[in-house]
Amino acid sequence: MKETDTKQLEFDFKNVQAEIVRESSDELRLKLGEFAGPLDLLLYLIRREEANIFDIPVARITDKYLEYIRMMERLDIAVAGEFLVMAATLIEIKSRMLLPKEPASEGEEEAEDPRQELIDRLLEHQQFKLAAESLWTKATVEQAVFTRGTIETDDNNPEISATVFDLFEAFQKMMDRHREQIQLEIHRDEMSLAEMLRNLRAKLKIEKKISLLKLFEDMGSKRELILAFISVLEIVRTESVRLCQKDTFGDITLELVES
Amino acid sequence: MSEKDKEPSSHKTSEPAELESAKSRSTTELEAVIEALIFVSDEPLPVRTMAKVLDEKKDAIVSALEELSSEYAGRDSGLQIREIGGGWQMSTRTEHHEEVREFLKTRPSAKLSLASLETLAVIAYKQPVTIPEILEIRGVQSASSIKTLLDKRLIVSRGRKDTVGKPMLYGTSRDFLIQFGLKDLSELPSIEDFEEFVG
Amino acid sequence: MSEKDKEPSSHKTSEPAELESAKSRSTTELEAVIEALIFVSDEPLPVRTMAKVLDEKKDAIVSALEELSSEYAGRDSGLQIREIGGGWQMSTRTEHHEEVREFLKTRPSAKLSLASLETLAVIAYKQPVTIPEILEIRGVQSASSIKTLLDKRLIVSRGRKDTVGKPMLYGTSRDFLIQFGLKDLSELPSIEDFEEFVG
Repeated sequence: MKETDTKQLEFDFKNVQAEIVRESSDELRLKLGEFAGPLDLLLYLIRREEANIFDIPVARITDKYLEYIRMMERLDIAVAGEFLVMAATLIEIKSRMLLPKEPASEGEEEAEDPRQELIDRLLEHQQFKLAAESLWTKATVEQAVFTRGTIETDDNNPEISATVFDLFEAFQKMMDRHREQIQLEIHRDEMSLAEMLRNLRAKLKIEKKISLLKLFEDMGSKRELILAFISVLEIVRTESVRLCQKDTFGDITLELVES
Repeated sequence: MSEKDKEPSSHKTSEPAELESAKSRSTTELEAVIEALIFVSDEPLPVRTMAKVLDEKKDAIVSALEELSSEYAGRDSGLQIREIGGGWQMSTRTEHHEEVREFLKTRPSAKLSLASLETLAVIAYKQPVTIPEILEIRGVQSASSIKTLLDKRLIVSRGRKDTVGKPMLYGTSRDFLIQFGLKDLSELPSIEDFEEFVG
Repeated sequence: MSEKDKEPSSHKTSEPAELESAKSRSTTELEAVIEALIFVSDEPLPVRTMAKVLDEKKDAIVSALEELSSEYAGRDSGLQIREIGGGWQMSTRTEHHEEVREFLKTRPSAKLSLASLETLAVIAYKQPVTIPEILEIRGVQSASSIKTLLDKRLIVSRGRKDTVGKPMLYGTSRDFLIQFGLKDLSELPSIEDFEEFVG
């Protein structure tokens, strides 16, 4: 069961990684994911280079990292301070790696790997990313659970905890819903050309004279407006009508010519 | 009953009963999902609504409801499922009302259901208003909310509208003003009052 | 209405028999009344509240709850009774979420961004924790995530740390437990469990 739950609400956690995506033909965007900081970028690079997190090839990863930062700058993406701090750290580690290893003197512990602190941070960070993922799964499952609707059992207590603001909010939401519904209905009720033509003919028969300005103004959508315009042209072409315009740029009326 | 007439004819004629139920629920599953719907509903839930949401026949819904209801009665539950006000509702059994009341007293005050709050909002802002007009705005039946609001004396009837069917008009009561801390209706918040919060 | 208010208290004081009978509930009766209380409660209901309202021992309440909960699970109900956020709650089972959502016309509520989730994970496992400590683990500023989490009441401030600058400490809230379906913090998988996946 859980499986279908997650399927329904899924967004692919594993794939939200730092990557360059081509958003559209003219826009290359660096998609780092909202959460991605320098540690995420490093983890991504390590994974992409198929490197071992416990034995990071610092020189190679540093180069890739800097390449990324430069690309961000080229793409005019504000590079957050944290990325630059990490760049400095990487360069420092890289240079320390290049130094000849001091031979460990008697009784001393082996000199610490300059990468160790970074490795620890990456591991901890990775852990919390997985913890976040597990939280996400939990929340997803929990979103499939509903508690009961409000009940009004408390007959003895005429007091209610709603305020005028609750009332207002309920009203606003309802009106929004109402509006949405009406718009939906308008959408569904959109006329065909045949209907528009039929309506216009009927209207002309009754009113004898139609103001085009008024007619076009009454149209609910661009599509209806176009249909109305085509219908007028069609009527002018096929029936005994005339178009009158009293003033230049004035209103045009469509008039039935009595035969 | 006209229910059967409304059933999509394609269902009726083309496929055997087994295949036809789109969701192919077992009786137990149907009862379970109906139980869930009644539970989350703010108001007594009409059979027609369940049939629509679940894409099942009304007959199937009704027999599942009856089964469910008698199951609740049979297992000495603290709850009951019963038909009330044109719909099905889950509620506590009268046996436990004393304890329930005792418990509810520990809470500050009863909440209005969203349904009732919405209905009250429409009446407050559009009064005097008829039930069909409320239906038009809310998009759902409000009969049981109207009853609740009348019981709580938050609304009163204000005569009848002079149109077809002479429907009853409703408006808010003096108690409404008192409970919501308003001097008069002009004190109801308007859109303008909220614009400053948005910015 | 005022008469009814007085009713319960007069019962209480004058008739001790009432109290006695309350205590001598059978197991079935206790389960039933607990079921009723959990049903009417707006929030997960703590054992201690039930014990107090029903004048029963906590042990009795707990074993009735466990019985009730497994009874619900056993009879393929559309509902479940479980412990969450320090109390007991009745809710629908995940199996029916599609139908319930369809009926309530709701969409899954807006998810937390990954940034906020990550911040929440750090707070959940390291609480009480300061913003600089979160920054250290995440490697990025978390101010806007903190704000989101506070707005959603998933985290609360837990005083200030007694170090330089006296930074604010943060921890998770009861709402966090409820929204993530946890009894208490000990139900979070241990952070060490996530180690083996590294690499």
